[in-house]
Amino acid sequence: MSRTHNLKRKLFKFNLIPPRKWRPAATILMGAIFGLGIYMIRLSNATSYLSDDPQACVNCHIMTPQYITWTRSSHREVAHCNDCHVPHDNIANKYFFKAKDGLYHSTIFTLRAEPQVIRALEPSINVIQNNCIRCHENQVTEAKLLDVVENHHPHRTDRICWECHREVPHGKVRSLASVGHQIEPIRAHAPPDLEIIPKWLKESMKSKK
Amino acid sequence: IMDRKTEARFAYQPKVILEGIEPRDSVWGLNYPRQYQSYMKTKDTTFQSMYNTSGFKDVLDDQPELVILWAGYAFSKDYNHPRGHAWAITDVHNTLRIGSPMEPGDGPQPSTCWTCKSTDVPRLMSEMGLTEYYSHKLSHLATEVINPIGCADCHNPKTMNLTITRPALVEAFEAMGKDINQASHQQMRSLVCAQCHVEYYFDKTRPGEEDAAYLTFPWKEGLSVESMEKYFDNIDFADWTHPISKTKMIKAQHPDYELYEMSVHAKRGVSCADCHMPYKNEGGQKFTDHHIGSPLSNVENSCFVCHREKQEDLLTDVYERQRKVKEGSSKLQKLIAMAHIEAGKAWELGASEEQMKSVLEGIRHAQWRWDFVVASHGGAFHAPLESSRIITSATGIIQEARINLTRILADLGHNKPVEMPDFNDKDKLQLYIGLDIPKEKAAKETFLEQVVPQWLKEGKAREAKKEVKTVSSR
Amino acid sequence: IMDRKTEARFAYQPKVILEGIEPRDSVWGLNYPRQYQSYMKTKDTTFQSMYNTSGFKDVLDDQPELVILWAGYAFSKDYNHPRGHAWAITDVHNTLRIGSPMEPGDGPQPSTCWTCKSTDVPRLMSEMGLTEYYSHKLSHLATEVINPIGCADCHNPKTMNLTITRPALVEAFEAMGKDINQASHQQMRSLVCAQCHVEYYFDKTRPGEEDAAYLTFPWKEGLSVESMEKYFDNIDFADWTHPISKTKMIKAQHPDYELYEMSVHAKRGVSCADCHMPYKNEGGQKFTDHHIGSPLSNVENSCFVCHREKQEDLLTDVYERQRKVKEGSSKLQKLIAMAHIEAGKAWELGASEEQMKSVLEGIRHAQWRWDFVVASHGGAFHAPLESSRIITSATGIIQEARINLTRILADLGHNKPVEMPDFNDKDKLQLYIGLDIPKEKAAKETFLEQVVPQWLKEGKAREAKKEVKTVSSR
Ligand code: HEC
Ligand code: HEC
Ligand code: HEC
Ligand code: HEC
Ligand code: HEC
Ligand code: HEC
Ligand code: HEC
Ligand code: HEC
Ligand code: HEC
Ligand code: HEC
Ligand code: HEC
Ligand code: HEC
Ligand code: HEC
Ligand code: HEC
Ligand SMILES: [Ca+2]
Ligand SMILES: [Ca+2]
Repeated sequence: MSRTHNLKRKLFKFNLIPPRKWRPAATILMGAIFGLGIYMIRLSNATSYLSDDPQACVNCHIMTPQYITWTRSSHREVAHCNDCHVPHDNIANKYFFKAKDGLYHSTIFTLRAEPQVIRALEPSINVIQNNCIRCHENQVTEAKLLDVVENHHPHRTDRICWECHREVPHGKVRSLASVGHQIEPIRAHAPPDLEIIPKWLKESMKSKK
Repeated sequence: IMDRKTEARFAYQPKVILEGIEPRDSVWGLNYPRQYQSYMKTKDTTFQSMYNTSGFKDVLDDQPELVILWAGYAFSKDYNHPRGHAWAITDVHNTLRIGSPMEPGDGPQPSTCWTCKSTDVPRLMSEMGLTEYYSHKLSHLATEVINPIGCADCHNPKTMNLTITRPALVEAFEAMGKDINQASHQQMRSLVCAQCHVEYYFDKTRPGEEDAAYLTFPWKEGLSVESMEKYFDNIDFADWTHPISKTKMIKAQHPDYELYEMSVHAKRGVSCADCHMPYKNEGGQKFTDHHIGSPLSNVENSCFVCHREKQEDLLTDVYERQRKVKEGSSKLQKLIAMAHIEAGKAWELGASEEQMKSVLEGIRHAQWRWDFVVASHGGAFHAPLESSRIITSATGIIQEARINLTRILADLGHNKPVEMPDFNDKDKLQLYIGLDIPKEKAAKETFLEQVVPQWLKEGKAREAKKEVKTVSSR
Repeated sequence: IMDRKTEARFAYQPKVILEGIEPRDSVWGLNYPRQYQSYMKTKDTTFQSMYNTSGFKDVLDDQPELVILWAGYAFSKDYNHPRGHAWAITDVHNTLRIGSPMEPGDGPQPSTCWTCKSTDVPRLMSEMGLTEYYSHKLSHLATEVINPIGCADCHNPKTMNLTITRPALVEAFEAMGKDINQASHQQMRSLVCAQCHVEYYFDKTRPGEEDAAYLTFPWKEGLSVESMEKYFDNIDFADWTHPISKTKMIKAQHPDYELYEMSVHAKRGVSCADCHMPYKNEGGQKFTDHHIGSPLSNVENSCFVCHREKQEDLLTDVYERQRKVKEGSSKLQKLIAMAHIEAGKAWELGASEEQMKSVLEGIRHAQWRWDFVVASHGGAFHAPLESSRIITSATGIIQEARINLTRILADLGHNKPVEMPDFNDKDKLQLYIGLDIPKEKAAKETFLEQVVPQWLKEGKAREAKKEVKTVSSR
């Protein structure tokens, strides 16, 4: 109990360390994680965390509100989690950020140290903001489109996008308690025989009487 | 990790255990009060938009010429705009289309009619077997079918996952060489609706099941209006023969899913539930709004998710599209009505089968195409261009038929416009085609007073015996 | 980013001073090389999409029945798909529609034809005055008009702001009770195109200006096809009388702006330039791509700004809409061709004016509506539903006319289909309507060899006298 408490304190400290200094620490922790064994990796679907599948994120119940809100958003068909939450300026940065982030999240999660209401942290705010701009650059920067939205230009340069676009993509209300059932079957831990047609119907269709 | 995953799915304490096929929404509602309460709002019939309505408008009164189009078929007696799911059973009882069956086995309609009206249907199908279920009269099963469309139609009671409970959809996918089990969650958010909001017919030719009115979706050749037309032509199918023009007709019923699939929204991955069941925020809780009805009563939750336009602009978007499509279809239905009567005149004057062959084919195809667009109440907005394309083709076809008819009539000595009845009076038109509506209405009244209450009483008594298991408190 | 924007506008030191109306793009190009170089690419005719093309496809060869529709009018001789702006002058020289005017004053077409073809036009208008400019033959001004559409048509040389240089557009706004000076920048990005890509006619009835073919846009009653039809009916206008059916016809020319205005893109504030002149990034410089042509050659810069879909999906979006609209219009144009010939037969057999009145009105309106949709080369994508709606209405109208014709013909003893020429052979159809195309082509050849080079030579000599002021280096 006290051991875990210590570790949590350390991690908490890590988090206060400026991002640049993360690199060596992250590298060491990476090694430690590998040591935890195949079972652990399988169970937590750690490998899927490196993929671009949004379902990877809902491995943690705690991501469920974000997942649910995103599936009800205008971005569902056009932007997956990683399109917003991972840097897209270069490949190395992308995976470094992912590894760092993934490690941090999974540790907090396993330790049950997560807050009721998660917030995006400063480094990740930058990442997200850059991604908004990455996709919407033309809409928000082109002289000709400035006309469509009054004052879009001055506004968007000194604020973050979702100060105004508060519904994009998670909506305003998204605490763990605010969203109800996640009824979409999560592939990672759904029974393999999960099927859309109920058993009684399959049987009636077969038996033909 | 294992533990916490399951937690995510069952954030609420269930109050009752849902066992087998539970047809009563009120029981499900104990576990899921928000969804239940919003679903109960489908009873509300007050919302009115420009063309559609949840107010159960009498379509025949509004567009009396339809009486001619459907002469000889039950739709010429009574046809209404739909209203909420909660009314599904009541509206079947009320409609003149089912007659007034005083005894089990009476009445014109088969048990198959119930298929899209009630959560009792999956229960009955599982108890009786499919063919048996399809092989009765509607009146035979009337005490069994008392709960309107509800939770059990779309949800797996254990996981609450979306599920398909109607075999016709599964079989239609099979006929197209597809496996519905491969459907993604997003597709399921439309496919649950596609169990009912689709074109269908009763197949009475299945080998060994000839007594059944087997519910079938004619999708084998594809979902387009031409593909289904080809399907019906290939099997030489007719819902009925038109008594005036002698055409072998095909009735199109609400192909909302099929037309929707041709739309840009569908192409972009938008599902029915995105608009008709948007996510809603109530008291800090988010849930899927089960008040299924016109999204126009709720633009902020439905359209605004993707379109940050003025509400006014989104409303006019819908109305403009509906207006443009209806301009064509309203014109067209009058032309088709005239064609039936002109054909009737030609027969009267002694036209030959040979002469009339291509005319009748024209009427068959034009009315089928017209109906496809019009019976899909959402189609004019869901897929405006595809709707309009179909209307254009049907307009060409019916007028070609009328050109032929003009020539045939001239041949038979009648080289002038055929006299038409008054297309603006439903009552007169129903008389014109030989219906005695006052009589049918009187019978209906007796039936609704004497028979229906009895059906419901018996049904409720049966249900009362079924126990509801509550979850013991921890 | 702010920086970038100003960079785009003022990245270049002006090299020359643009004075008065400078018709030569090459001079403007010294100051704005990127815009100039991209504009010069409008010469490129290699891009091909599904239906439209910058390759100058011969439309009559592709759809020979149009020869019948336009019989008696120059379009039956020659009509091509458009190509880039750089070709505007060349294509006027080349077309059989202007004949082969060997001397100034020869030929069928008025000077007004030049209005939408050249930067010399604003110059001439300012020099000659409007009425005078409109009062000549095309051949009179042929040595004056040698530069195709270019910078001076859309830009104020001092500020480079967008500007309107064609009076017809200003007058059309006035007629509608609107002031074009109130147009926003975003609207200007469409209105510069609306100077030319619009329906027009030549008004020869202006009091005191009866000698002029005064370029006029028929927008007084509104921009819809019905409003303009009403406008033309009110003033009893006809472009020509059809020699076969004797119908007083209205020709619709490229109402791209008007149809576009009925679209969802227009409603959302998207302008022509957003798609046809997207921003482009070249060597770190952003500028407006002046290679005006099909946006499909450039989906990444045009559509992607607003739609992050697969390129493939955006292409098929366009093609699907075009296919659905063209399905209806292709059918329709054959029906109209038949109506002309059937009406011809009726006259031949002695039909009376009285009998034919409503038939001719039907043909007039149906062909006008058809042409409105088809002449707008972008319309099938710009406003697919409005296009389809118009096609539906025209299909109804022409078939009604043909029903009447069938009855008239039967009355005159001809109760069977009228014999039709081969609709698949342009040459035969041109012969059928009495054209001697080989002769016209031969004359054209002589004209292009002997006259046109002379026109251009004179024009260039005149221009060479005009000095270009360079900016002294700083
Ligand atoms: C279109 C961009 C976008 C996509 C796609 C996206 N997010 Fe977000 N996400 C954001 C923004 C913006 C915030 C910050 C919201 C705020 O601070 O108000 C955020 C915040 C978060 C947070 C912090 C908690 C919170 O709610 O503020 C989590 C966790 C998160 N997202 C997870 C996810 C997951 C999981 C997915 C995929 C299922 C996803 N995101 C998809 C933009 C996106
Ligand atoms: C192993 C469990 C787990 C997985 C898988 C997971 N997360 Fe998290 N995530 C957490 C926890 C725990 C927190 C809370 C951290 C805190 O606020 O202290 C969190 C916080 C966040 C935040 C807000 C903090 C920040 O960095 O700005 C974002 C954004 C986020 N997650 C995105 C994602 C995305 C995107 C994915 C999938 C690619 C994902 N998460 C997968 C457990 C997880
Ligand atoms: C991977 C690309 C991508 C990223 C990243 C992205 N978007 Fe979008 N966004 C899109 C596309 C594509 C659409 C258009 C969706 C449609 O057609 O309805 C869109 C639509 C929008 C809209 C209009 C619809 C609405 O919901 O109001 C807004 C506003 C918007 N995005 C803001 C943002 C913001 C803010 C961010 C960052 C938090 C962001 N986007 C990140 C691709 C992206
Ligand atoms: C001060 C408020 C504000 C900020 C900050 C802001 N926007 Fe906007 N944005 C608006 C308003 C207002 C509109 C127009 C209304 C609408 O469409 O939601 C708009 C419209 C848009 C649209 C077009 C939406 C559509 O429906 O087509 C996009 C995309 C967009 N913004 C993206 C961004 C991005 C990316 C950022 C950050 C770089 C950003 N915005 C920052 C206020 C803001
Ligand atoms: C079991 C069959 C069935 C299913 C499943 C079903 N419907 Fe219905 N639906 C009906 C019937 C029957 C009516 C007409 C009821 C009446 O008028 O009595 C109806 C009516 C409607 C109406 C008209 C409501 C009004 O107020 O005018 C809408 C909209 C609608 N359904 C949409 C949907 C959507 C969206 C789904 C899927 C999420 C769906 N339906 C699933 C059978 C079904
Ligand atoms: C494949 C599913 C399906 C079958 C089978 C079916 N219906 Fe329906 N029914 C619907 C749907 C969906 C609606 C709502 C349609 C709309 O949008 O108008 C509806 C609406 C109705 C209504 C309310 C509208 C009105 O006209 O009053 C009645 C009554 C009705 N059906 C009776 C019947 C009868 C009788 C039969 C058998 C002949 C039948 N239904 C077979 C799906 C079905
Ligand atoms: C016509 C189909 C249909 C019917 C009937 C229906 N549902 Fe749903 N239900 C849906 C759809 C679609 C969703 C959204 C699923 C998703 O996006 O994951 C949903 C979601 C839910 C959820 C998940 C939580 C949420 O709010 O998204 C619950 C719980 C639920 N429904 C309960 C019920 C109950 C209780 C009833 C009966 C009173 C009912 N449903 C009737 C189609 C239906
Ligand atoms: C889940 C997202 C989503 C929802 C909800 C949604 N739309 Fe759309 N809508 C789209 C997309 C995506 C397009 C296609 C245009 C594009 O690619 O940007 C579109 C296109 C349109 C168009 C242009 C198509 C046409 O036929 O001209 C209209 C109009 C429109 N939507 C109106 C509405 C209205 C009204 C509602 C609510 C009843 C609505 N939409 C709900 C995503 C959505
Ligand atoms: C993009 C939003 C959107 C999507 C997606 C959508 N609809 Fe609709 N639907 C509408 C609108 C808007 C109307 C017109 C409502 C009105 O006129 O009041 C409508 C009308 C209807 C109606 C007629 C309701 C009445 O009272 O007449 C039915 C039935 C319907 N839709 C069913 C469906 C089905 C089934 C699907 C999926 C296959 C679907 N809709 C997908 C927006 C949508
Ligand atoms: C001064 C008259 C004029 C103006 C202004 C004008 N156009 Fe044109 N445009 C023409 C003519 C004439 C042609 C046909 C040239 C030919 O085929 O010889 C043409 C051809 C085109 C073509 C076909 C090109 C191809 O490769 O197939 C497009 C697209 C086009 N214009 C778009 C526009 C747009 C967009 C604008 C405004 C930004 C515009 N035009 C402004 C007269 C004009
Ligand atoms: C109001 C502007 C306007 C006027 C006046 C005008 N044109 Fe055009 N012209 C255009 C536009 C715009 C196009 C490209 C149209 C398209 O999309 O097909 C065009 C295309 C052409 C073409 C190339 C296509 C072809 O058929 O070969 C020729 C030649 C032509 N016009 C000749 C003429 C002649 C001759 C006249 C006078 C009778 C004339 N134009 C009057 C605007 C105009
Ligand atoms: C058919 C109309 C048209 C013609 C011809 C035309 N332009 Fe433009 N031009 C535009 C439009 C539209 C814009 C975009 C203006 C805006 O949004 O502010 C533009 C923008 C520009 C700009 C501003 C910088 C930029 O790239 O956005 C320059 C400089 C320019 N044009 C130069 C020229 C030159 C030089 C020529 C002749 C070679 C020319 N234009 C011909 C319509 C035209
Ligand atoms: C400046 C923004 C912008 C540009 C550029 C743009 N669009 Fe759109 N498009 C829209 C908007 C806004 C809508 C309306 C839907 C909505 O409200 O989200 C729309 C709707 C559509 C639709 C649905 C309408 C219909 O007729 O069904 C299609 C398809 C489409 N666009 C294709 C394209 C293609 C292809 C291009 C490039 C040639 C393009 N768009 C360029 C903004 C744009
Ligand atoms: C939303 C994007 C968009 C807008 C806005 C738009 N167009 Fe287009 N336009 C297209 C597309 C796509 C085509 C079809 C090109 C093809 O088939 O290759 C087209 C075709 C054309 C054509 C026919 C070109 C040819 O070679 O046949 C003309 C002319 C044209 N547009 C002019 C205009 C004018 C004038 C406006 C404004 C009034 C305008 N367009 C607005 C996308 C657009
Ligand atoms: Ca049917
Ligand atoms: Ca004209």
